[in-house]
This record gives sequence, C-alpha cells and structure tokens, in this order.
Amino acid sequence: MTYKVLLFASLRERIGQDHLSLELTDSEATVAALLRVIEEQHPELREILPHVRVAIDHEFGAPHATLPTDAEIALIPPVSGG
Amino acid sequence: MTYKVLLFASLRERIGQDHLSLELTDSEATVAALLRVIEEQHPELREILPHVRVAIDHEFGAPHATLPTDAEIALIPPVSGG
Amino acid sequence: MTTPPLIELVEAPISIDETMRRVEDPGCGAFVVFSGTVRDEHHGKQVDRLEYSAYAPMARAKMLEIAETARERWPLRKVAIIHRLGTLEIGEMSILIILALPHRKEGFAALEYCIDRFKEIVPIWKKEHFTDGEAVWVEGS
Amino acid sequence: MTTPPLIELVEAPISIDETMRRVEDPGCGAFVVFSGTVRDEHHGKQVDRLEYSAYAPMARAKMLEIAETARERWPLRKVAIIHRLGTLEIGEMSILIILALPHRKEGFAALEYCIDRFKEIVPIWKKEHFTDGEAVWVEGS
Repeated sequence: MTYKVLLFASLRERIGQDHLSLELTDSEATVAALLRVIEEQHPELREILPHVRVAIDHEFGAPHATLPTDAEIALIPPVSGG
Repeated sequence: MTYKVLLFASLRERIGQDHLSLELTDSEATVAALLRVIEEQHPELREILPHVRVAIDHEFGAPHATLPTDAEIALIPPVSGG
Repeated sequence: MTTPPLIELVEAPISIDETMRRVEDPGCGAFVVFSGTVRDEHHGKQVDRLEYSAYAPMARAKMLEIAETARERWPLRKVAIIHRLGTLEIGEMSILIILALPHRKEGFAALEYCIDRFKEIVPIWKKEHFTDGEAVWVEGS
Repeated sequence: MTTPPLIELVEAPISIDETMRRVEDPGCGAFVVFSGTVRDEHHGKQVDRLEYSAYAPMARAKMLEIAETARERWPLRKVAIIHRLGTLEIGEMSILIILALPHRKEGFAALEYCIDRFKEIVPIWKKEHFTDGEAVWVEGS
C-alpha cells in the first residue's frame, strides 16, 4: 500500500516537501516500522527520528499501533508552540 | 490628648460620620485600649469591634502598639476588596 | 528589576490590553493575569451592582507591599495591581493583577499569593446592592 | 457547563479584552489568564522575530482535548485557548489562555496545567529568526 505521511517544521524543510509517499507492506504498517522505513530512506533524519512522534488521524500513535490505510498520517517533531 | 480615628464602610455608616474624635489618657493610647474606649462609647459596635483592626500610619497595629499623637489612626473592619 | 510596580485605584473601567502595554518587557515571555469581576449572585441573592470604597492611601501602601513581597519571593520582572472604586455593574472588572516573568514556571504561585494577600490586607470594602433593594457592606470574604 | 471551549488558531494580533468579552459569564467572579509573548533573546542570541507554524487540524483537536480535560478536573465555566500563527515581532502575544470560574481557588493549578500540556502535545512549531540572519526551528522547549 502507498501511504502519504505529512511533514512539518524542520522535517518539511530538510526533506524539501510537505509529505512523503511510502510503499509499506502490511507488516510495515505500524508506527515503529514506519519510522524504521523512513530512517532507511532518509539517513539524514537519524538524529531527529527518535524524538519524532507519529500522528494517526490527529492522535499520537503508540509504537505498535497499526496504520489504517485511510488514516491521515503525520510526523510530529518535538513541538515548540505556546 | 485628642485623637482623630478614621472610619470606613459599615463603621462610617453606623456612626454617621467619617471619623471619631476621642480623648485618650496616655495609658489609653494603645490599640487595645482604643478599642475598649470606642466600645464603651458606642456599644452598638460591640459585635463588629472584635473583628476590627487598627491602622497606625497605614500599618496594622498590634494590640499593645502605642498610638503616636501625630499618627493617622483608622479602624479597619474586615476587608472585602478584590 | 528597577521598574516600580504599577499600583492604581481607578474609577473608570480597566483594560487588560492597555495594562499589558504598560508592563510589557522584551525580556519577559510569560504573563499571568488575575481578573476579578462582579458576580450576579451572592449567597443565593440576586446582585444588582456593587459599590467599592477604599481607605485609599493605606490601600495603595498595602498593594505596593504585596507587589514588593511577591518580587522578593519570585523572579517577577513587572507587577501591576489595579483596583476599581465606585459603582460596578454585573460582569465589570473590580481587580486586575498582572505579573510578567522571563519564564512561566513560578508565575502561578506568585499570582495566587498576590490575590489571596490582597483579600486579607488591602483596606477596600464592597457594598452589595441587591435587586430587591437591600444593600449591605460585605465584611470579610 | 454547556458552552463549548473557544479554540482558535489566528493570524492577527490577539486582544485579551475582546477575548474576555467572548467568555464573560455573569456567574463567574474569577478569570485567570496566561499570555505568552515573544522574548528578545534565546540562549543568549538576539531574536529578531518568530514564525509559528501548525499542523492545524490536529492542533485544534489537541487544544480542545486540553480544554475538556481541564473542565473535567476543575470547576471551570468557560475556557478560551488561542494561538497565533505566522510572523510575530518581539513582545507580540503568541498564546492566550483564559479560564473563567465562579471562585478563584482552583484556577491557578488549572491554568498551569493548560499551558504545560499545550507545550507537550499541540503540534505547533516556532522558527526563531535571529538578528544575525540565522534561522532555526525550535524542537522541544
């Protein structure tokens, strides 16, 4: 399946686009596996990725949470609003 | 000595004037004695007086504090600002 | 900090935005604010309006004392304490306290201290005028 | 309380007075407010301006979650949480939180909860533009 993953802030700037399109197998369709796939494809993100949370339909997903195919997926680097 | 004692809020309304003029002997020129003298002259204040503080030059006076002859003396019923 | 606290007794409505401008500080990222307003009921009775009266010079002295004590205990850069006197309608603001700090962490306890202490030691009194025509001085809160 | 919280992401300057009017409640005598503003320095470097960016729909959802959790834990009658996006100059307000309560006592802890939680879970990021021309996304606070 193709997953669209939204990017913000420094991730958007470093990747140079506002989302990633990723092909994930069924076994890769979890939060933890998604982060591993992104790290393989974008080794320049290795330092930041351990601090990045994954949002699934506007909720933070636990590492083993699965990614529904129709969900809105986003990478959330450490926030700094307020 | 004659002391002028400022009145506010309910005390001002009950006495019908904005201050009392009191003759106090030297031994009566303390916070505690002042309150006793006022209670004798205004028994209608008996209930409220135990809750009234005496201000000497804008500071709350302890019971045994003496009243300087040139000080600004005021009766402070329980406050309700804010 | 060298700026003296902003301490005022006023007759006109209080603006928070305007007061914020008067205590703004480019080194402060956090402002905590307390605003007290006139409620429509007290002990089950309908309030029509309030009337605030002060022993003004002592009230200002005590407001200043609160501001300075708070600045000794917490890292506050600016302090404003303003109380309105005269007649206030339901919903109008009677008191405004603003504390400006570089960082927010200690602002909340400082703010609570200022309003709690205000209600103990500042010689200001309110008279409640109820909708049934009765009016009473509130003594103690 | 049935009024929904006032949750907004805005581009224009935020007015506290106007927001107070939008959450006024004749049964509330106490309003506690937190306002965050742009400081002129960060880690010793002179800041020229900030740029705030959000994952807007999730930010609104998380702001609403904070407001509703606070209302479950404390007796709040009205809640407003507003954050500004875009470019902000030194001293401008980035966030405004207002809580309205019948009585003040529990407002301070509730206010601290709201801003602390905001800084943990709301997907908004700031980019600091320094006076030397450097610009960095701040990740974590």
